[in-house]
Amino acid sequence: MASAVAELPLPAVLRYPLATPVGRFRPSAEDGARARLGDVIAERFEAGGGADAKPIEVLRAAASGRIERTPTALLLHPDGSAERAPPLQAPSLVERTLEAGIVGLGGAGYPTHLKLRQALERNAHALIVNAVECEAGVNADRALLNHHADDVLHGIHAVADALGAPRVTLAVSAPLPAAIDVATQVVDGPYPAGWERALTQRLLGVEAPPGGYPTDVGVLVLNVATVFAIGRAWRRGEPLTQRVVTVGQREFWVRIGHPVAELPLPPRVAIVGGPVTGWPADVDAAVGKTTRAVTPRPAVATSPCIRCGWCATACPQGLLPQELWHEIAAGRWAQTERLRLADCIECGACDLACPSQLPLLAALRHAKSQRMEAARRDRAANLARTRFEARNARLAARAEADRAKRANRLQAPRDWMRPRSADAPRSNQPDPEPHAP
Amino acid sequence: MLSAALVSNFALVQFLGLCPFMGISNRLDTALPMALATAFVLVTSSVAAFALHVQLLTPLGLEYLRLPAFIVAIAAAVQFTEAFVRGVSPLLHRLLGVYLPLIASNCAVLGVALIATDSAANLAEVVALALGAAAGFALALACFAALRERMDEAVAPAAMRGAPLALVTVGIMALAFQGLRGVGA
Amino acid sequence: MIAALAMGLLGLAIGAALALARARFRASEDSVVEAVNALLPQSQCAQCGYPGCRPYAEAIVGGAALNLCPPGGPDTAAALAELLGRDEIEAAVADPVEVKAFIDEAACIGCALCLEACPVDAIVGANKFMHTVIAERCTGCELCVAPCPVDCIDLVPAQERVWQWPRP
Amino acid sequence: MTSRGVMLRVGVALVPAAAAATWCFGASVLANLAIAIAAGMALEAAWVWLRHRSLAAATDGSAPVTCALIALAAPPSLALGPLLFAVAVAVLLAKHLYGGLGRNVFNPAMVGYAAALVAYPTPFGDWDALTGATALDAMRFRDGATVAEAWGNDAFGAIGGRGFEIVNAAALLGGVWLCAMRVANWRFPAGVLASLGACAALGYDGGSSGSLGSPLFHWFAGGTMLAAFFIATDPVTAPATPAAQWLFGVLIGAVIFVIRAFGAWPDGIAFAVLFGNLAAPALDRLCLPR
Repeated sequence: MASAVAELPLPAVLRYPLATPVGRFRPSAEDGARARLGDVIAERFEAGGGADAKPIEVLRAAASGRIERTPTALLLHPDGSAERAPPLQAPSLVERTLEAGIVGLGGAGYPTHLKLRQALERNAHALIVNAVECEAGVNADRALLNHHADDVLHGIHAVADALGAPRVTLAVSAPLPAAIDVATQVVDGPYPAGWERALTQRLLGVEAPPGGYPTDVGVLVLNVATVFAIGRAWRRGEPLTQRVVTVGQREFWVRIGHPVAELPLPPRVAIVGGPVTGWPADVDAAVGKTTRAVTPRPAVATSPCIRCGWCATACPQGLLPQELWHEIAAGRWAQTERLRLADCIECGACDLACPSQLPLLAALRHAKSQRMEAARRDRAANLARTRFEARNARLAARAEADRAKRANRLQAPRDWMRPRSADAPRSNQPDPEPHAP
Repeated sequence: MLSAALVSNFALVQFLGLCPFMGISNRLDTALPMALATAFVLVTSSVAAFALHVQLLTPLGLEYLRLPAFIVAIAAAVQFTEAFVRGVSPLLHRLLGVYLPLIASNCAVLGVALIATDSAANLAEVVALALGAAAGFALALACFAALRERMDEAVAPAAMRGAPLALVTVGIMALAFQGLRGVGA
Repeated sequence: MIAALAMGLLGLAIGAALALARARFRASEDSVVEAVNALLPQSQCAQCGYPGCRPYAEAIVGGAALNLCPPGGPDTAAALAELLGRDEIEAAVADPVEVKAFIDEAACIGCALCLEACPVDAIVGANKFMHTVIAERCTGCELCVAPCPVDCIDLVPAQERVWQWPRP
Repeated sequence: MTSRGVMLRVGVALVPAAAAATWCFGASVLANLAIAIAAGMALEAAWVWLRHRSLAAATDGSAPVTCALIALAAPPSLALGPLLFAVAVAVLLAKHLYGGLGRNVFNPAMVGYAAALVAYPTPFGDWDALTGATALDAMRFRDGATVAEAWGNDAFGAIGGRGFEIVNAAALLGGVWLCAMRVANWRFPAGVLASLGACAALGYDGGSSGSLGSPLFHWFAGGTMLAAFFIATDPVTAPATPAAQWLFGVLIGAVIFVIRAFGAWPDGIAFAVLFGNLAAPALDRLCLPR
């Protein structure tokens, strides 16, 4: 089946914001330089990495054109040329995945090469390809299986070969119309059935440790779009520059960096992401690697929280979103910690359950990012404090040593001028010890 | 003892000692130590007052000195508590501020001491009465502080924020305690 | 007579007991200073007017204003007010702009004056050698800027801030 | 489902109890219901209008539910004054002074009911124009008669009070439906009924003159089912952690029993629920892991 997923026309400008939820990109392309389709234009490093750190994610141009650098984003003005960067070369799958700029396309955005490496280190025995659409109305994963099953299979084989011979399972939310050469399991259930922890538990009966990931128990879970991108990168040497996105009701091939404002949607009502986990688009928002959908924003009228607790029933982590909502509003951070705010996986199940239509997910996300920033500032303060105290101790020791030396210097000539006997008093005087009672 | 704790709760039924009740109940983490401090003073001072009354004042025929003697005993208990809190947690001492020495003027304390010497026959009864009163006061204070944390004053009418709404809340709590009227009678 | 004697003795006994208790629980403000210091950003920038974060913490415990810490910003002021149970912060504090020192290495003459000035040893280098700032350790305190004889140190916006989701 | 949908379902679940009460106690129940609901909605609309708030705050359906609960908990012969007093206290003092829906810390219906009960004690004991006393009163003030002897009194029916047992059964029906719909949390009624039953069982010795009534009697007397399924389940004023929810129910059940057995009021549900409310936040704090 040829590409039945339509491709959106090239926009006037592609936009790559530098600050993203997973971290900050450092531009590697100069202002005004020309980039070819597939050239590396920005890199992301591990937080706190030094100057010689290796990138953990690369961003590649989705078209050929001129680069413009702004303080907050890289802009690419396409010139319509079809020139491409040379195909990817890295010989190992892990390296190739990094080279292609592939991250968890299901939404997490975690660099896939890191996940692959962890799976290899732990001799993962199972691979789950996750095509369980989490949110109603988002069909990007399904479109890939329907129209690009061959490349998905290539990706599956590439990963399976790298792992040895894992047990491969393709998890889908509804039976596929055409058979595919992989063990397929239909996973239905209340949202968020496609959460990788829940999926591992359900398909293989193993549970990731609290705070850990399925890779910790030897299970590699990859989103189907990620697997597809791996297939493309491994088989054809193509980097990740576009993805299938549900725009409104339909699926399109959209270039990474496509401005949300130029998508075929009514203006200024878009939310980036699915109807549940999405967030209202800024004027300058763009489709990113993890954007699975851009959806019209439903008009909602909220009413006050009545603490009905439905969000708590819906929460897959067993949190109490209603209590968190109130404690966040009151700014009682110690309480949010007791309520395990950091354990929220941002699935938005609470939003779906809330009879008052409250933006619980947005509040939780906001509070989580605030707490993470506060924790970072605390760490920085602690580092500065220990260094400051160490420096003070060093300066004090040096001052003490200087004083001692100066005192010595003042004393030395006197010693020298003294008669010899005084020079070594200890050897001349009898040891006092034997006379002690 | 249960009667002292609930049926004739000092704060909510007899409306004694409302000053710390209103003043220190903004936050649960300061209200709890305050409740404990008050409870401690209540118990020690009523025991001390009872001992003074039986061992010193009555044998010497000085019952008319009861009030000053009790007040001295209470003041001493408060001073001791203050020194203790300051030594254990200077931060807490700072947070409780003026309310800590103010326990001395908490009429619930003198009230319990007086009631104890009037009605109790022996030390065990005094201890039971004081423990009951202390537990009742501490429980009411803890519940009230937690309630105030749950209230979102920002959405209340401007005129009601702060003390007015707190007083309404105390009133409704007192209404609940009215329900126990007749119990134990 | 007996009355006065009894009350006097009572007072004396209680006074003695209390003196003993006070001696036993010696008051120390150190833990309060520590708690306050733990909330300060430790940039050691002295912009508060005290020679470092701990001196400011001591001053706060002694009654100084809570709004003197620019690197901490309103969050720090609020946290201090919460800790100490103070109701109001003297005046609004501006949101902090996090910066890092950056040495223009082409202009640096290797005088080592900034090394001396840095309170957290975040600058590496030696006499006659070019210096550079270890960004991770820099607190953006600005103390290295004034001593530089060739003005080769700039403060650039820091990039460490964690992604912030907007308030709904 | 929206908040309004929640309130609508609570209202539907109250229909059996209202119908049973009308059948047992006469049409004045319906009149009380209508008056209370109309007055409550009018008061709320006036408050919202005077404070220049959106009218949506007066149409969320919570006021009619509150007022219906007051009307069903109050005796049918209640005069207009006490009824309107209860409604006004509930809607204005207990709800809107705290900032409206979701912000109150006490169940408005029970604040109104308890306030009216304390202000007008006599008319609230007067449930039945014929006997003048309820089964709960008859059980308490029976001058040393055994339970079996007291049962000869007109106030008693088959298991609870005459009429009350039918109303309670109807409320139980609606309440179970509410729990099945997940509108009400089953832990609250389970806690209340278990605790009330356990207390009653402890105080019941098979029916001697000192006995305080069997668990079955207490379940089906007074406003037990109304309190357990419709009032204690008000999530706004109840705890959120499961353990605290159990404790909350148990506390309410125990206080109901203590007031019924030893107290001076016709029934204990209102005070018991207020006790639960005032302890709810503290219970939540207690039950959260450190």
